Amino acid sequence: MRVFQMQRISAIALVVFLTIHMIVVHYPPFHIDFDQIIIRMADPLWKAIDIVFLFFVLMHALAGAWVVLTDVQRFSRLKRAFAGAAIVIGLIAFYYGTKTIIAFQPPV
Amino acid sequence: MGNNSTHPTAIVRIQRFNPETDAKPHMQEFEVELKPGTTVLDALHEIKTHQDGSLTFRRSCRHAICGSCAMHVNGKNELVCNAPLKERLDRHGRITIRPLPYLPILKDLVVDRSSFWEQYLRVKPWLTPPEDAPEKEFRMSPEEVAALNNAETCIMCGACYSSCQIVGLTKEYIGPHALLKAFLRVMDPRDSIPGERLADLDGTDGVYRCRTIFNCIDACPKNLNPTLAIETLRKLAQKREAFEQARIERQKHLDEPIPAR
Amino acid sequence: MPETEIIVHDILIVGAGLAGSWAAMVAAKEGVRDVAVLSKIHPLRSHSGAAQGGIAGALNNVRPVAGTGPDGPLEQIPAGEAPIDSVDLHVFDTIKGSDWLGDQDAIEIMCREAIDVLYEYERMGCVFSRTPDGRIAQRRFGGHSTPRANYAADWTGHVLLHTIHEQALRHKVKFYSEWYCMDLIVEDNVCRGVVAMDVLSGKIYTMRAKAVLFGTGGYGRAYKITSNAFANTGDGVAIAYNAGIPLMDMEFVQFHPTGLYKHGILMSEACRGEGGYLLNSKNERFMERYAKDKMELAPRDLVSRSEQREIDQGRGVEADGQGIWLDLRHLGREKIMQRLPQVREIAIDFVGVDPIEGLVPIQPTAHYSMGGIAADADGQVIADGDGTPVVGFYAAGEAACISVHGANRLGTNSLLDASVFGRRAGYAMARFVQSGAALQPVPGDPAQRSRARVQALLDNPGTELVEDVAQDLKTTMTNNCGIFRDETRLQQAMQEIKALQTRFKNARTMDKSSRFNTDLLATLETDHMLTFSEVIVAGALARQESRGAHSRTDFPQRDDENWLVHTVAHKQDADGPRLSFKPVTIDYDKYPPQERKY
Amino acid sequence: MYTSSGFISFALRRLTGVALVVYLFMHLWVIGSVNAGPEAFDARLAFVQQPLFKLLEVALLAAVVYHAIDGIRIIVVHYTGITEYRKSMFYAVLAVSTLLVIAGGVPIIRFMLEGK
Ligand SMILES: Cc1cc2nc3c(=O)[nH]c(=O)nc-3n(C[C@H](O)[C@H](O)[C@H](O)COP(=O)(O)OP(=O)(O)OC[C@H]3O[C@@H](n4cnc5c(N)ncnc54)[C@H](O)[C@@H]3O)c2cc1C
Ligand code: HEM
Ligand code: SF4
Ligand code: F3S
Ligand code: FES
Repeated sequence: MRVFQMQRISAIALVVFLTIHMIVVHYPPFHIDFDQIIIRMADPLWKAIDIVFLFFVLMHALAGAWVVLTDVQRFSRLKRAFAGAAIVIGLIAFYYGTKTIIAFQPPV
Repeated sequence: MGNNSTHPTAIVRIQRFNPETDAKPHMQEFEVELKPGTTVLDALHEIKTHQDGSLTFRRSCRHAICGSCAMHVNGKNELVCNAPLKERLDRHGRITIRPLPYLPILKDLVVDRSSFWEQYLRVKPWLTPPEDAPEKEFRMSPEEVAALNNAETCIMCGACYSSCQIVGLTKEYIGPHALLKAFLRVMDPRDSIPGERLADLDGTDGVYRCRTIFNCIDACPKNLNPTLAIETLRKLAQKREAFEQARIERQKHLDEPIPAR
Repeated sequence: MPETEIIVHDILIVGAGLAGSWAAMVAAKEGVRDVAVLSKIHPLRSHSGAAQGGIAGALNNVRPVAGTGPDGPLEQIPAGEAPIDSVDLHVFDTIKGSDWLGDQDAIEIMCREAIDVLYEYERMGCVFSRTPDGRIAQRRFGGHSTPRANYAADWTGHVLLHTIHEQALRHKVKFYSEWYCMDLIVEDNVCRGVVAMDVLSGKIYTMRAKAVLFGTGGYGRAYKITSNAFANTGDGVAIAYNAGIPLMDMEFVQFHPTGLYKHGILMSEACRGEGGYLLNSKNERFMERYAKDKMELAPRDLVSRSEQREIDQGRGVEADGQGIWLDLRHLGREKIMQRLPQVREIAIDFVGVDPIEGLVPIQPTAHYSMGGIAADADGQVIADGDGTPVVGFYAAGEAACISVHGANRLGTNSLLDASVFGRRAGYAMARFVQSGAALQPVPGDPAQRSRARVQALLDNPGTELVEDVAQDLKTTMTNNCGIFRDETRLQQAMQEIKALQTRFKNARTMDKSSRFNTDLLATLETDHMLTFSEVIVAGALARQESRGAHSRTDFPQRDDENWLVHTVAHKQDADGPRLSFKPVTIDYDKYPPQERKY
Repeated sequence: MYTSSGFISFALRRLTGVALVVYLFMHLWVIGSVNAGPEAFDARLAFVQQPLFKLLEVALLAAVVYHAIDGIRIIVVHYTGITEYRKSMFYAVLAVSTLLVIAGGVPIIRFMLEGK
């Protein structure tokens, strides 16, 4: 099924993106503030990378959540509803996240 | 068999439950003599025939071929008929026997395997041979036969099925035993509906429901490997058309001798 | 218990081994829509699945390599080259194996249809081992003059049973799994159905059908050392006998030469087929003394007797001198791993010996019941020595005595017997039902009788344990009605059985519940064993000769003049069975009786 | 309950997966405050940079690391069909994850203890 493939492909993508993300963003583990982040985020390449990352992580997370829920027999009848919900949440989160990424503008 | 022999004894802890009379399962301890060569099944038999006839369990062949006697011994699923009692005792000379987990208990160590058999039926366990059969046998190479070995000796004991936590979560999952059976049929050059089978297995209850927990391999008394079969089916499901085509090609030569190499 | 509940089917089959499943599958395939099978254990647990070695059939796929003699290594017969095997040869081997007690017409049918049945198995998905060019692989087996045991490694019975069960499911046969048949309803020589208990609920039902088949398997459990499963308690045989159906040739019980020491679990004959040796405590291949030509590959009865002689003469092995060594070491790791993997596992699990490195202790083990419910080659059960049919009642497999094995069965012939005659019975029943057989009325309430029987057993406050009675029966059967028999021992066996029948009346069933009461089943099974054991002993007492598996030390010769007959046992109310005798079907021109020498 | 290395690995993988999903949405919410301007952003960021949250960050790191490495194990099994080494692979996953978590965790804790 597609969900399985989505899960596996996004997992492989995450290996790359998450590693970069962890190293660059969460390390060095100093105090982070807006100014530091904004410098990196000004670069359109970083914006692009982050948007792709966001896409995969949402795909992986929502597919994963769907899998966890539908593994429970009691919820199996809600399979489709959950899938719908996942898509909606995914779209909203992706929109919101992308907006955020774009919103990082260096102070004028 | 003398009762005053010098053999040490083993303490057998058994989970008892009769849904008609008991509110919930409880543990009961029995003591049996530990003679050389005693199996866990021998111990159960000794208890049943001489101590408490109401102790209920399934068994028949007593040499690991009929699949009746799978139980949960010291936290693991296995056949009790070929399990040496001595090797199953802990430091205090105790062994704990429970029914197969994740299945409804009918009485004591007897579980309801209905879902197990339903899933078995669901994969259409029978071979569907091509329309026109040859006069004699279909020809299969020894290699083609060897490829089926991983599934051929499955005795449908349920040890794998009831060790899988996904089965514990949902009985809609086809389960390792039935997927192994499906693998047997899909891989058999004589089967003419591998495409249909793969399509059936492709759903959310099929090969993709397996979370690669591996308990099924550990539990299998026949040393079979359902996980590998499931991974194989997953890959075949993705190139279903090509596989089907190859099968059609192969079946054109089913009544011809395998060429010598 | 609740009032009568009645279940109706067109065809009802008791027993889901090869015999029962074939019959059901064929009948369903022939278009009988309502075919049901009941089995006291799940169908796939049936003992047919334990068969290891192979199934006979003259397919002519392999031969000994030219110039290496009859025992040389095997190769596939190249396309177009002359066959070495034939149906006639198979027939002859079987007749000779049977010590001329087998009915030759039935044997001929079995050997002829073997080929068809084997190809049908193959086409239904049975995964046989293969020759390099893709044909079904064959090996040698005791008493067969050519390699004609068709096999799937050493789990032949397993693959056959699973294949046929799957095909029965495919043809929509209904299975009642874990239902215990308790009684057969026959009146005026017409079968009307059975009475059976749903083991889970303990409820007892009358099950009506136009045709009933018994494929309930063998009765090796009446012996202490046996290769048979716990389930092989000969229920069907006893139930039929109690319903007035005669049993035939019950005194012929086969002992297999290679049961695992103390356990009785079978080390397949393939061990010897693949070239294993038997050694006594002096490390001699003692078969030299008993069957110079065939050595270890002589038929089972002969090898078992030879072993017993060695044991009796003090050349046995193990602490109590009751064992014999099976030596497989010279076959080498590769051959053992490839051809005998299961055998190796069993030896390691139960006696802690890896046959690749060590000697495996074995002893003769009660293995196969040649006798059973008398039936013709269509599985039609007969009511008397004249062949009067019991309308609507069929039997096949080990429970039946169609008499293809006579006084001694050849290895691999019984899977064949169960398959061929199960299949034929399936066709016969389909014909019977489709030619307009009607559901026959059931007189009274037969289930009530069974309910009363169960209630009486449960209420019995007795002081005996059922298991002790059963154990004593097995001991006396082994000691006094085993490999070697004589008047004194048999008389003693008879007395002890009578005493045990009395003791049984005072035996207590410990579990009093109705739900899944396996203790109650054990009591019923013991009752059944006490019933047919008496018939075995009565037959053995009467038959004053030695033939096949029946070996009387006081009558060591075969006596064709007086005893070339089948023993037919009818139930009488008191005093054990009434015996009559029935001639053997022999084609004196083609297969006249000869001395049986190997 | 059927405990086994297979079950433990699965349970951990699933638990960490779910925890990560929860974290992901929190994370989005925190970062999202940039839309409301730098002040709001810094406020929320400060909130999640209290010592307690730094400890949680170690937990987060452990979760990500374990989940990722075990996930890779599962993917490797899928593509290679190697099942014989299932147990050793699981222990290797635990070992590697522990090492990585220590390597990444120590600086965080040091930072937390020493303040900024
Ligand atoms: C260890 C071993 C190895 C063997 N190896 C070979 C071999 O290599 N080659 C060969 O040809 N033969 C072999 N045999 C013999 C052969 O397996 C059997 O003779 C044959 O399988 C019998 O088949 P069946 O269908 O008659 O009975 P079974 O397979 O025994 O089936 C009996 C059926 O009857 C049912 N039943 C019995 N009583 C009742 C009741 N009261 N109510 C409901 N159901 C009941 C049982 O549940 C079961 O389903 C071997 C036998 C043994 C013991
Ligand atoms: C490098 C990073 C990651 C890798 C390699 C990875 C790998 C995997 C794999 C292979 C699975 C499938 C398990 C299965 O099918 O049984 C999975 C499941 C899952 N993942 Fe990840 N993952 C990663 C990061 C994440 C992240 C960041 C999240 C959360 C936001 C996450 C959430 C989940 C969830 C919820 C599941 C489902 C859990 C389950 O089925 O048990 N994963 N992951
Ligand atoms: S795969 Fe193994 S454990 Fe599972 S049912 Fe078959 S024999 Fe039993
Ligand atoms: S235990 Fe279950 S999840 Fe898969 S690997 Fe085996 S079927
Ligand atoms: S009793 Fe048959 S498998 Fe254990």
